[in-house]
Amino acid sequence: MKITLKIKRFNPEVDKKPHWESYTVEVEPTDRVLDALHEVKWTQDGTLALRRSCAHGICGSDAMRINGRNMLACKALIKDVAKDGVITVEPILGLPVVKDLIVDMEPFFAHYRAIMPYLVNNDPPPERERLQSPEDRARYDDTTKCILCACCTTSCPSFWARGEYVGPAAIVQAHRFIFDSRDQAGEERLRILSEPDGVWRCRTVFNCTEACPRGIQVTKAIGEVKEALRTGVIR
Amino acid sequence: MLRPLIVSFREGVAYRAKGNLLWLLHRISGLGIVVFLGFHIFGMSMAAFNPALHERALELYKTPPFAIGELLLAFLLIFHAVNGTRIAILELRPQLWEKQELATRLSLIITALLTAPTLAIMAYKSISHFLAH
Amino acid sequence: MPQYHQFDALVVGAGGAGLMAALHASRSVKTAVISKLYPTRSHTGTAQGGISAALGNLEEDHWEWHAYDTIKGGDFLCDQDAVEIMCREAIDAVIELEHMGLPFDRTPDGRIAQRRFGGHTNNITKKPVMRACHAADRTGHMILQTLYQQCIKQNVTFFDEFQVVDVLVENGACNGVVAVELATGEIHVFHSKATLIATGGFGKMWKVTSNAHSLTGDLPAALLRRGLPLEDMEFFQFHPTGIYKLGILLSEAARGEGAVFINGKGERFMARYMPTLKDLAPRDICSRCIYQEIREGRGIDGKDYVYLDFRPEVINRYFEEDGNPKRVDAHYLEQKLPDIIEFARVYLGVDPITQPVPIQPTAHYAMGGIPTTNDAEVLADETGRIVEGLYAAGEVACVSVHGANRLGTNSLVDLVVFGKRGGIRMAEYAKQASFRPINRDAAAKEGAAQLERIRNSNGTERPSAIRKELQALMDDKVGVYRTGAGLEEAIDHIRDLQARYQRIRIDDKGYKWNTDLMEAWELGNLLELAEVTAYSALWRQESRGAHYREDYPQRDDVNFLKHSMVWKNGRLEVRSKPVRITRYAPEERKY
Amino acid sequence: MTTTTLSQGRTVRKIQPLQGQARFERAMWLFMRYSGLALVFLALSHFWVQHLLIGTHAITTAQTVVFWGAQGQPITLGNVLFRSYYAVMLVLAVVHGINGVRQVAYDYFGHRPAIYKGLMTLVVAIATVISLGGLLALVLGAQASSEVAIR
Ligand SMILES: Cc1cc2nc3c(=O)[nH]c(=O)nc-3n(C[C@H](O)[C@H](O)[C@H](O)COP(=O)(O)OP(=O)(O)OC[C@H]3O[C@@H](n4cnc5c(N)ncnc54)[C@H](O)[C@@H]3O)c2cc1C
Ligand code: HEM
Ligand code: SF4
Ligand code: F3S
Ligand code: FES
Repeated sequence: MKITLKIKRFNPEVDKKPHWESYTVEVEPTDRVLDALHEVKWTQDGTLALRRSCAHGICGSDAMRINGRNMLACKALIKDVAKDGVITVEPILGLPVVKDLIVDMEPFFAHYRAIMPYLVNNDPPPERERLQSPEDRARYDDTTKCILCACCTTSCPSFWARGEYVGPAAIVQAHRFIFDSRDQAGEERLRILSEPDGVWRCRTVFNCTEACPRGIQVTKAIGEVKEALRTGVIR
Repeated sequence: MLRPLIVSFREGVAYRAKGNLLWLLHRISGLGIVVFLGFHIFGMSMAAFNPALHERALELYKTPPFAIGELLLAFLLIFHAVNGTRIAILELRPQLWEKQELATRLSLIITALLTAPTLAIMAYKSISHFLAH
Repeated sequence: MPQYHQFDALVVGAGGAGLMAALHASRSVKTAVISKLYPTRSHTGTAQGGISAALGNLEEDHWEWHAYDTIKGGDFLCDQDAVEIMCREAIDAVIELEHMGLPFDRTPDGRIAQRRFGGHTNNITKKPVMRACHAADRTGHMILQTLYQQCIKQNVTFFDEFQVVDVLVENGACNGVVAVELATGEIHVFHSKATLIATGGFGKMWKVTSNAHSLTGDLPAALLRRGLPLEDMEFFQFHPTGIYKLGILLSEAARGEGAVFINGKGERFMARYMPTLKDLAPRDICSRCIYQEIREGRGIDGKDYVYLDFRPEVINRYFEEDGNPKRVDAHYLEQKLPDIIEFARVYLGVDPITQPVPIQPTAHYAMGGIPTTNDAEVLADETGRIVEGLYAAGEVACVSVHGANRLGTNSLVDLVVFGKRGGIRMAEYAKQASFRPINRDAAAKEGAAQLERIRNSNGTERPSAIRKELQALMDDKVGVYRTGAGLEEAIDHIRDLQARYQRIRIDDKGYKWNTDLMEAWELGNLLELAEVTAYSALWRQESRGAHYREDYPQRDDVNFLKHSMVWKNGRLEVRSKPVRITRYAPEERKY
Repeated sequence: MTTTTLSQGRTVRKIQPLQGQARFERAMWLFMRYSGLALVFLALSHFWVQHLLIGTHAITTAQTVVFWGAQGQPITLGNVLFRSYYAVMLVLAVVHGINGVRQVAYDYFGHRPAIYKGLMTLVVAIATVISLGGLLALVLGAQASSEVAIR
């Protein structure tokens, strides 16, 4: 089928402002939007810049706004998004656009690093594995799936309003450790997250949950962190 | 400096999800009510401190533009109350987080159900007032 | 002006191997990691099924069994001392990962959960053994995340989205690399005492592949240009279960949990070929059996694919037939294989819980690569001479622990074991060595020249067209089945493509985030590696592991129980290197 | 952090109470939810009584003064309850509103501390004056009230 891709383009070496450009490409309905973008890049306009790697929704490179909402281009099928044969593609919102669909991810990763995204356990490690019950393991399973694609954070109006807000992705990562029974720094992470730019800036908007390509219950995870802060108990 | 404002109002509104529109409306309604409340308390307290001023304010309230503003206020207040209740309940009752779609739909329905008769009665009262004078 | 950096140790590539090396090296020397992708985007994150170690958490197991399985799986081309190191150290490596926080699935008593995987057996009963430690079907994701987390904790220095275009190898020693900063297009010279290459696979020369767009073999090609050899390039694994047409991998873990292959006649055909291991036979064998079925007209509807069936009722029926007491249900499968079930749903619109999934073999893993010692030191030739200050680990390296065919889960083991050994070794070296002088400007100029040539090339050929042609050619002629005539044709065709590559033209002449340019440059690397792959395949006149020659269908231990090493100095040259054998004598490979 | 293990294999841990700004943010967050829930009843009932039962057009200054005025009115239970109802609503709504404005201002001007602080000082000052006036009117009434009532 023939579709039209409307892409928001910006070349820092030429343009002052972003502008829209349209391309018509021949694709299969079951193709990914990423395939369509490649078709443009490889046969019509090589200057189109985007990040991508795995092409099946695992590496988290190609978050972008497709028809006005955040998705991974490699996980959005043409047949699901092409309305009247038109697909609009824009960079994700709230991070500085560097070129075309590429944004500067550094502020996003700075928030990630800020919440101590690593296991802290100061006891001397045992000879074999640390034991963990399947129930304790299941407690934080959902948030281990995060691929740091930024779909969630850049769909959050609270983040658009204030880029210093740590954002849902960082909270998801914090959740992964706070509720890991092997970890000992949950309290410190919770303290960081209770600062003005922490979890309290989450307005329970749910855009993040809708945007997460990994199906993580992001708002729920944030809510659980708030609950731990509210009740003083990590459970 | 205004970039965050621009992003959340111009581009954010275009973001295709329900949540951010509700957020924006909740924010606008909250601020709207704050502004109204300021004038309202001030005006009412004038009944005690400066009745003449209070009387002038009441006259003003009875003009058509204010009647329309009042309708808007009613909607904003009801929306803010219902939506705020949804947020508060969801956040205080973790078990319900998975039911957010339903909660959103319910709160919109309740808002509509409460707003419709309220606006109707208020509009009726205003119109009959204007007809009588 | 190029930018200049100096580090004792440099790691190129931030996948499992690179991060493991960086973690260990940075404990004692000043270390930096350079990666063209943001580290968590590395392809290690896509690894699904598991990482094997003879922990024996669920049933009896020994690292010696693991070693034997690996060697047999590799069709006796593995260097056995290296395999023994790997399988022995795998146990500690997995425990180390757990201590770093890796969220493995757990047994009811809280230990690391393990599952079956192709080719991993109890050496006494010959039955599949539970050896693959896993975190659902996202083991690689968890390894990558965990290692990156630890790097953050340890404050390792990262140069993210810097693409290495040249390795400074001179007079038998390596002094660092030249990289381009993708965001600006600026050239950076990294001067180091020790450099470790961990840039992963290069499967993008095939069309149907499980490999990422970024796996283009930049560094092996750079070494080739610098006059260094590559080992065992003819051995490239085709994984039997790629999603039909797309090549996206459905992990062997599916079969570990009981899934079976079904042909057009509804038969579980693997039982016919491999009566003991059946569907859990090693990958090379399964891939060939699938093609055999297809050739004999038993593909689904006579087409070029078969089914992977993991509907619970089907699994349970065959469990019962095999006398396995285990039973599964939909919930259990969703728990154990959530991601691959989702892949089938998203990309095929097929729900594996209620429908069989169309699959076809997919180009998956490079057994060959940069030849190294057991301490990840890069070899300069077949005699064991090493390149001073240069190391390699992970998929890009060839130790060789995988021989002619890698067993499932053994790559992740390889990454962490040899990544760690390499990291420690390079740090030891860097501590006592001093910086060798380099000519920064010349180095930068040479690196930049490669890119400038492409930027300014004013031909008519589109790189994408050449890439497409290469990929189709490789699928066709250098795939699961190979013939001498086909390989010769392939080499001619690749050389033709290389000639056309000299006349390309790109659209983007800019500097900032010029992905057009970088893709074109990467294509050059793929062309070099494709040529080398086809050439070594032509040289090896036998069938062994993943390399199957229809004109030489037998394994030939007399003439070919040896590794190939290819050089490209002007023209291609193959030499050979003996296989190191310790205690497992080559025998016929039956399952 | 103290650790206890529950019987179903789940680990539960207690954390130390928060301090400083973190503690304040948590308190305000909780206050917004609880005051909001209270305001649903207070504000909506007030609104409906005033606008639906009475109607804006029926309100006169005289009535208001009679309604609110302190002098010349008996101190009855009803009177006290009704005044408390308004006092509580007024305090909750004003604090809720100010904190709401604080959050909005912080979102957009948080990265400009000078503007943010200036803005908040202004808002708090205005709100304090107005609501103190409101409370005063509510609790004390005023001299003028009886005169108007008589007229
Ligand atoms: C779909 C799939 C599933 C798999 N499942 C399993 C499994 O279950 N068990 C198992 O054991 N193995 C599995 N494997 C194999 C295994 O995952 C890989 O072999 C392994 O992850 C490779 O890791 P690596 O560290 O060597 O390289 P990668 O993880 O591929 O990392 C390569 C790194 O090099 C960098 N790089 C590349 N080129 C350059 C350059 N020019 N300049 C700078 N940086 C560069 C990249 O940015 C990246 O950081 C699977 C593979 C695939 C594709
Ligand atoms: C009627 C019942 C009310 C309920 C249930 C309610 C509920 C809430 C809740 C839960 C919030 C927090 C939202 C968040 O942090 O995301 C909020 C915010 C707010 N409320 Fe209310 N509220 C009510 C009445 C009022 C009144 C009367 C005012 C005016 C004085 C008001 C002004 C605000 C403001 C300004 C905000 C901040 C908006 C923002 O941060 O975007 N609310 N309300
Ligand atoms: S939580 Fe989901 S959307 Fe957010 S970064 Fe992680 S994977 Fe992406
Ligand atoms: S969209 Fe934002 S406001 Fe909270 S629920 Fe998600 S983080
Ligand atoms: S390309 Fe990897 S997530 Fe889309």
